[in-house]
Amino acid sequence: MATMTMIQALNNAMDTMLAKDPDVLIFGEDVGYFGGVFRATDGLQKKHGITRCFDAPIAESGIVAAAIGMAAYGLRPVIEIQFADYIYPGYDQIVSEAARLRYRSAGDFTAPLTLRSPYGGGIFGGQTHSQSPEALFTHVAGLKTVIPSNPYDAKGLLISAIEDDDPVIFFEPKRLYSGRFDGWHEKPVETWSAHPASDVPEGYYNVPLGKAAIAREGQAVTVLAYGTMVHVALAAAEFAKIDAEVIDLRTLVPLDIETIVASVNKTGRCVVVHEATRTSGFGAELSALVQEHCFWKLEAPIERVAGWDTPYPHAFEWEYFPGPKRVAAALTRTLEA
Amino acid sequence: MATMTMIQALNNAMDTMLAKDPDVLIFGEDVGYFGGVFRATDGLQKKHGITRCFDAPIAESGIVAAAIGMAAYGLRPVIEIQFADYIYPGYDQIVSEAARLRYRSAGDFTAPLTLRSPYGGGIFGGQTHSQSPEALFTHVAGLKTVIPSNPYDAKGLLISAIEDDDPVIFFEPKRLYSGRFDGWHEKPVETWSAHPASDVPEGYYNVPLGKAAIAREGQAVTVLAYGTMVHVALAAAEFAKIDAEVIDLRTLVPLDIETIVASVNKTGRCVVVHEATRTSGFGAELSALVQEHCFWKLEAPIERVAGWDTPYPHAFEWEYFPGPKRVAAALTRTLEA
Amino acid sequence: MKNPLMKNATSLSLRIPTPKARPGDPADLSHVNPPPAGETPRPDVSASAHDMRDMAFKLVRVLNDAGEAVGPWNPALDAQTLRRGLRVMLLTRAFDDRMYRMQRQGKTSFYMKSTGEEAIPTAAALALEKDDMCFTSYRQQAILFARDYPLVTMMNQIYSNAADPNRGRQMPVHYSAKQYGFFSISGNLATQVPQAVGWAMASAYKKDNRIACTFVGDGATAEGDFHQAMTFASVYHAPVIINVVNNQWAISSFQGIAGGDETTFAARAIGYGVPPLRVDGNDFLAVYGAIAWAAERARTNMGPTLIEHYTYRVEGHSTSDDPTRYRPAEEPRRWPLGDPVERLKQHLIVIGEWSDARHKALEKEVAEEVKTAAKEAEAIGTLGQSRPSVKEMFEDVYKEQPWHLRRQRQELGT
Amino acid sequence: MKNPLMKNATSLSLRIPTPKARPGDPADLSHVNPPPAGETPRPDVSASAHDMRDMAFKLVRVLNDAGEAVGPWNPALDAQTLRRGLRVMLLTRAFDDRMYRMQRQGKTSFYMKSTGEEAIPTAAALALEKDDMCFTSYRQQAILFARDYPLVTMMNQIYSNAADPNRGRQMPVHYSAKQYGFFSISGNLATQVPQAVGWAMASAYKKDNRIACTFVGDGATAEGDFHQAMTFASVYHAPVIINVVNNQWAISSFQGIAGGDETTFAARAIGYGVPPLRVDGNDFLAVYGAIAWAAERARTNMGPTLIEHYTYRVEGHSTSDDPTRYRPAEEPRRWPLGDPVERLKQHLIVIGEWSDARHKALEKEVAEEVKTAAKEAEAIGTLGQSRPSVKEMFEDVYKEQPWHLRRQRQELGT
Ligand SMILES: Cc1ncc(C[n+]2csc(CCOP(=O)(O)OP(=O)(O)O)c2C)c(N)n1
Ligand SMILES: Cc1ncc(C[n+]2csc(CCOP(=O)(O)OP(=O)(O)O)c2C)c(N)n1
Ligand SMILES: [Mg+2]
Ligand SMILES: [Mg+2]
Repeated sequence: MATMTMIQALNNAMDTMLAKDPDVLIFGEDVGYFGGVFRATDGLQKKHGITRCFDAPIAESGIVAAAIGMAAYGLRPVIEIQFADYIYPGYDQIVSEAARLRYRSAGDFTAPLTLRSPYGGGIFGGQTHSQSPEALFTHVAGLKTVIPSNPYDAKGLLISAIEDDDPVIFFEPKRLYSGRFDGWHEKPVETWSAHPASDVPEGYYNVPLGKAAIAREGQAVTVLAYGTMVHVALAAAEFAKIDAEVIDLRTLVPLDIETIVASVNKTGRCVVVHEATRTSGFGAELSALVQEHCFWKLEAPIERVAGWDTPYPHAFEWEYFPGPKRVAAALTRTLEA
Repeated sequence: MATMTMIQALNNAMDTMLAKDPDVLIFGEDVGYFGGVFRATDGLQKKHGITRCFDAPIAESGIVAAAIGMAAYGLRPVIEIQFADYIYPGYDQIVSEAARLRYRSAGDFTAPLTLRSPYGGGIFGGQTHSQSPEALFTHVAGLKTVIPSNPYDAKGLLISAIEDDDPVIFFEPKRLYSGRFDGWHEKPVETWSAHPASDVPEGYYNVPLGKAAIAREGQAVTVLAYGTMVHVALAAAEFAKIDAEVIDLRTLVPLDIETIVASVNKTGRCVVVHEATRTSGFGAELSALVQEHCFWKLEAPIERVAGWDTPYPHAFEWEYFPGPKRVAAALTRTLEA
Repeated sequence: MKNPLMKNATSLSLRIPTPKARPGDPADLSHVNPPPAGETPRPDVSASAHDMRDMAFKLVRVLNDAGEAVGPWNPALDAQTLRRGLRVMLLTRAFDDRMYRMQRQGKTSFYMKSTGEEAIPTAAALALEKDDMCFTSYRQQAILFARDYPLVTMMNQIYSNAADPNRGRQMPVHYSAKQYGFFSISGNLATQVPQAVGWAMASAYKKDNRIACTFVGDGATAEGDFHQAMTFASVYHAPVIINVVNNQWAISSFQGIAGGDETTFAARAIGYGVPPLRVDGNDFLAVYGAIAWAAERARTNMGPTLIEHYTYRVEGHSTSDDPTRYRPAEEPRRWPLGDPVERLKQHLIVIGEWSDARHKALEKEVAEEVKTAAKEAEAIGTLGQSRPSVKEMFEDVYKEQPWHLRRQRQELGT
Repeated sequence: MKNPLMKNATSLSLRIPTPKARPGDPADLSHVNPPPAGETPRPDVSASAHDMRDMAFKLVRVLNDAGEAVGPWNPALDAQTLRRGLRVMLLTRAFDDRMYRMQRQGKTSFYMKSTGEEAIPTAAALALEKDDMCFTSYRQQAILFARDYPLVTMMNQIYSNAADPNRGRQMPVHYSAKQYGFFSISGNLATQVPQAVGWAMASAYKKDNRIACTFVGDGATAEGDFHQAMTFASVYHAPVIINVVNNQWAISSFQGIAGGDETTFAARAIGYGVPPLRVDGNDFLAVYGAIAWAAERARTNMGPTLIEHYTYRVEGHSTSDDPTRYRPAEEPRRWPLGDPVERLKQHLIVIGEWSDARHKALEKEVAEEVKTAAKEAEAIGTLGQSRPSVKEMFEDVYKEQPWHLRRQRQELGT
C-alpha cells in the first residue's frame, strides 16, 4: 500500500500494466519523454522503453485510428487525448470505427483500446480545457464510458479498462488529479492523503467496470454523480444537512442500474448531478431511467443539477460549475416537494 | 401552390433562397452537376450558376470549415453532408467552431450556416446509411437542431434555417423524401400528394424555428415525435385505437416546451418516440424535461420507444425500426399503467 | 513591391473545377498522356524518398501496346502466376456481373462492381504474402478471390443470409476475413488508411514481419484520415503500402474535385518524405512490380510507400447511380489505358502461354464457378429470404451483453 | 522478384523519432544548415506550382551575417517601414514580457509568448492590406500591434475584466478583432486553417479583393484540418496564404513528431499543386518578401501559397510548462538563425538608419507604452477583480436567448 494522488494512481496503473502485459503500449501528444501535460505518464518511457510510451503527432483522429489498427492486430493500446475538449477530431474514428468494429465484423476484428482523457472544469481552462463530453459517448453503442472519482478506483478501473476487450472511454476528472476538490473553491483543497481511497496497492488489482459504489449511505434522497461531482454531492449533503445517499456511478455505460433502482426505491427521491451542459447530458438518461424504473416510488420530481447550456466561460468558472450550494438547493427542493 | 414531395419541397426552398439572397450558396459532395445523391439540389447549379451550387471534396470537416469561413465573411452557406452517418469527420468543426464562434468572440464573428443531411433508416442502408445522430447535436450549446416531417414544413423550416443567424443542423428524414412512410413497411407507401402538407407555395414563406405542431389532437396520451416517427406515431394511434395527441416537435433545440407541457398536463401520460439509439438519445432529454415540468400530473411512467442500443443492422431493418406496433404497445402500456 | 493600385485593379473570382466533358459532349481524355511502357526508371528499393520525388510525375508501365513486357519494372513473372492473375480478374468480373444482376433482381439491396480496376487488387494480392493484412475500400474484392476466399461466403454476406459471416449486420460487399488477411470493410471512407498504419506499427512493435497494405479512392484522399495515415506512416516509418486508386471518379465528382487537376495523387507522398510511385493501374505487371517494390521496402524496415494507381471506373459507382447522368456514356470505352484483362490476356498470348480458346474456356469456367456458388448461396437464401437469428442483432455490440441490451432483446421478444 | 527467404530474414522494428538532444545533452543544432542569404532564386509571381517545387527545399533569406539585405527576395523597403517593423516587434516583446510576469503574479490564469518568432506576424501584417483577414494561432499577437489594435483592449481580454471584448468567455490571448482583420482565435488547433480558406473562397465568390492569411504551428499541421485546408485551397484556387510556423517545438514534442525529420513542411504544398516557399522566419525582410509574393499571387487570382517559416520557439510553450524539462536549456541561445529583433536592428544600423541609442530609446518607449496600457487595464481590473456581468455568461450562445437559457439564468439568480 502506498498513498497516492489520483494522477499517481493512474500513472501506477499504466506502469503496472506495461510491466504485466507486453501488448500494452501508450501513446499520445507529449506523453513520451515529457510524461504528459498532467504528468500521467511521467517516467514510463524511461522505465519501459521508447516503443512502449511515446509521443504522437497532434492528430487526435490519427491517434485513435492507429490505436484501432494496433488493437485489431492484437495489442492493447492506451491512448491519451490531451484534453477531452480535443477529442472531437477523433470522434469519427471512435464512433464509426472503434465502437462498431466487433459488431460489423461479427467478432472477426475487435478494438480493445483504452482512451484516457482529462475532463471537467475548475482550473480556469475556459471553454477549451474544461468540457465534459461524456454524453457524446454514452449515446454510442459499442463504447464503454468510465469515470473514476478517487485514486483507488482510478487505478483499479483503468486496469479493468485496459484489460477489457471492448473500447473504453476513460475520462479523468482533472480537478481531482492532485487533491480531493469538493466544489468549495474558496477553501483549501483537501489532500488525497487525508482520504482512505488514497491507499492504493502498488501491484495489480482491478475494480470491475459496470459497478457503482455507494459513496455515502443515506435515506432521504438519492444523488447520482460521478467524477468530481461525487465530492461536490457529499459536500452538498453535509452543507444542507441532508441524509442523502450518494451513488458514485464509476461506469456510465454499462450502467449499474440495480444499485440505482434499489436506492431510489428506498429514498423515493433523486437528484442527478453532472458538470456537462444540461440539455441532452447524461443526466437526462439517468432521469429518464429512474422514472421508468421507479415511477411509482417517486415522491418528488427528479432534479438535474448540471453545467449551464453555454460553453464553459473563463471568467465565470464558479458560476458555471455546479457547486455544493446549487446541489444543496436541489436536495432541499427535492425534499420539500 | 404546387404539390410537392419532401425532396421537391427542399429543392424548392433552396431554389427560392438562391434567387432571393445572393449571399446564399450551396456545396457538398455530389450536389453540383449531379444534384446530390438524393436529388435535393437537382437543377440548382444549372439554374443559378456553378459558383452558387457546387461539388466539394470528400471531406466533411473541410466542408463545414469552409462554410464557417464563408459565414464569418458574411455569406449564408448551405452545406450538404451526404448521409448523417458521415457527419462525424466534421464534428469538431461543428461543435468546437460553428457552435461557439458567436459566444467566444462575443458576436464579433458569427456562423450563420445551415447543414443539411439525410438521416434515419428504413432504406436498407445498414449501419452507415441509417443513423439518427440528433442527440449529438442537441447536447451542444450554440447549435439549433431542426427535423421536418412533411413537405410544407420542410420548405418553410429550411428557409428559416437559412435565414437564421445561428448555425442550424437540419436533418431530413430520408425515408420521407418521396412518400409519407408511416412504418407499415409491408404496405405500399402513401404518396405525398395524398397529404395536405404536400400543398407547398412556390414562393417564399417560412415556418418559424422553435415551434412544435400538433399533428393529431387527442386526450389520452401525448406522443412526442419528429421526422418519420410523427407518421409512425399517427399510425400507431390509429392501430391501437387510442386518442393520442401527437406532437411534431419540428425543432429540437430550441424546444417548444410550452406546447409539450400543455399537452402532457392535459393527458397525464407521455410516450417519446425516436429512431436513434435509446441510451442518451434525445428522448432521454424529453423524458427528463416532461417529468420535471409535469411530475404532479403524470399518471404513468413516460415511455421511450427508440432504436435499440446497437448499430443499425442491415438484415434486421424492421426489427430495429421502432414501427407502429412497438409504439402502439407503448401507448397501450402507458394507458394501462 | 506592394503596388497600391493593384488592390483595386483586380477583383477575385471563385474557380470551380469542371471535367472536360459532360453528358452530351464527346468524351475528352486528351489530358491522359501515358508515357511509353518501359520508360520510367526503377529506383533501388533503398532509394531515398527525396531522390524519388520525380516518380510522382511519371507512370510505371510494363505492358506495351504490342502486349510485350518491357523495361525495368517488369517483374518477370512465370506464366503460371500470370495465368493465375488473369483467372482472378476474370473471376472477379464474373462475380461482379452476377451479383450486380442479383441486385437488379431484388435479391439484395446493393452492389458495387470493380470493373476495369481488377488488376490493382489482383496483382497486389499476388505480390504480397498471404498473411499481410489488407485494409481496403469496397472495390478490392479481387484480393479475396486471389486468396481463395470462398465465393459462397462472399455471397452469403451480400445476401445477409443465415450463413452471412457478418451476421446480417453490414450492407453488401462489406467483407471481413481476418484469416485471409482482409480487414473488415467500413462504410466510412478512408478510415481504414490510418488503421492500416496502426496495424503496421503494431507489427513492427512486435518484431513481426507482416506488413499492411491499404487502398483508398481518389475522392476519399480528401478526408483527414488520409493525411493522418501519411503523417503517422512517415513519422514512425510504418511498414505499410498506401494505395490510392485513382479511377477518375468519386460517384459523380471527377478527380479534379479531389485536387487531381492540380497535381498527381502520388505527389502527396512528397510532402511527407514518403516515396511515391505512380502506376498504370490497368497494367497487371506494372502494379505487381510496384507493389513488390514497396513490399520489399516495407518488409526490410525502410518504411511506407504511396502508390497512385491510375485507372478508370468503368461502371457506375454502385447499383444506386447511373453514370450517364454525369459523364459521357462512351468515356469508359475511350479510356486510353485499355482494359486490364484484355492487356494481360494479350501479353500471355504474345509470350505463347495463352490462346483465345483457352481464354473463352476460362471465362466459362469462372462463370460456372460463380454460378455454382450462387446456387449454393441462394439455397441458403437471398436478402429477406433467410437471415441470422434476430437475437444476433443484440450480440457483438460488446463482448458480453450488458443488461440493457438483454432487456431490449426481451422487449423485442427474441 | 519475391524472395521467399526474405520474409524470415528480417524482423521489423518500430521507429520512434527523437530529437538530437535532451536536457543534460549539449544542444545539437547541426541539422540546421541555412544557405547563404541571397542565394535562393525568386520565381515570378505567376510561376507554375509545378516549376516551383524545389523552393520547398531551399530557404529564402535576405539579411546576411553582416546585416545587409541581399538577393532577389529583398523587398527593398524604405527605412520607415523597417523601423515600423522593429517597433512592432519590440512592442510585442515588451507586451509578452509584461503579461508573462502578470500571469506569474496571479493577475491572470495563462499567457503565451511569441519570443523569437515576432518577425513572422509583424512582416506579414505590414506586407498585407489592413483589411485582409488573418486567421491565426495564439502566437501571432504581433499582427494586432502592427495594426494598431489598442494594447489596453488586449490586456482587458487577458484579464477577462469588465472591458474584455470577449466578455470573459475565452482564456487569455484568444483575441478577436474583426475590424482589424483578425479572426477570433480558437483554442482548438488548426481549425482556423480551412476556415481561412472558406473566407477566401467567399471573398472570391463576392468578387472582393481581400485575401486571407492563416498561420498554423509545425505540430498542428498534423491535424486533418491542415489537409482539408490545402485540398480546398488547391481545388478552388482560394486567395489565401497558408503559413506554417515551424518553431521546432510543439509543447514538448520536437518537430520530428510532426514529420519534420522526413522532409520540410513547405514540401506539403507539392502534394496539392500549391506553390511552396520556405523562409528564414527570423529574417524580417525575407518574411516580408515571401508574404508580399504570395499576397500578390492570391490577389491576382492565382490562388494559394504555402509558406513554411523556419524559426525557433525561444520560450516555453506557455506559462504552463518549463522547457528545460524536455530540451537543453541553452538550445534557444544556440539557434543558428539568430534573433529577429537583433537582425533587423543590425540591418537598420548598417544602412545608417538606426543606432544603439535610438534602439535603447525605442525599447524604453515601448516598455512605457505597455506599462501605461497595463495601468489602464489594471485599473479596470485583473482576473477575478473585475469582470463582465454574470448574466453575460448566458448571452451570445444564440443571437436570441432561448427559454431554457433564460430559465437557467434565472436559476442562477442573475
Ligand atoms: C465519410 C464518408 N463520406 C461520404 C461517403 C459517401 N460516399 C461513398 S463512396 C463515395 C465516393 C468515393 O469515391 P472514391 O474515393 O474515388 O472511391 P471510388 O468509389 O471511386 O472507388 C462517397 C462520397 C462515405 N461513404 N463516407
Ligand atoms: C485539437 C487540439 N489538440 C491539442 C491541443 C493542445 N495543444 C495546445 S498547443 C499544442 C502544441 C502546438 O504546437 P505547434 O502547432 O507547433 O504550435 P506552437 O505552440 O509551437 O506555436 C497542443 C498539443 C489543442 N489546443 N487542440
Ligand atoms: Mg474514385
Ligand atoms: Mg511549434
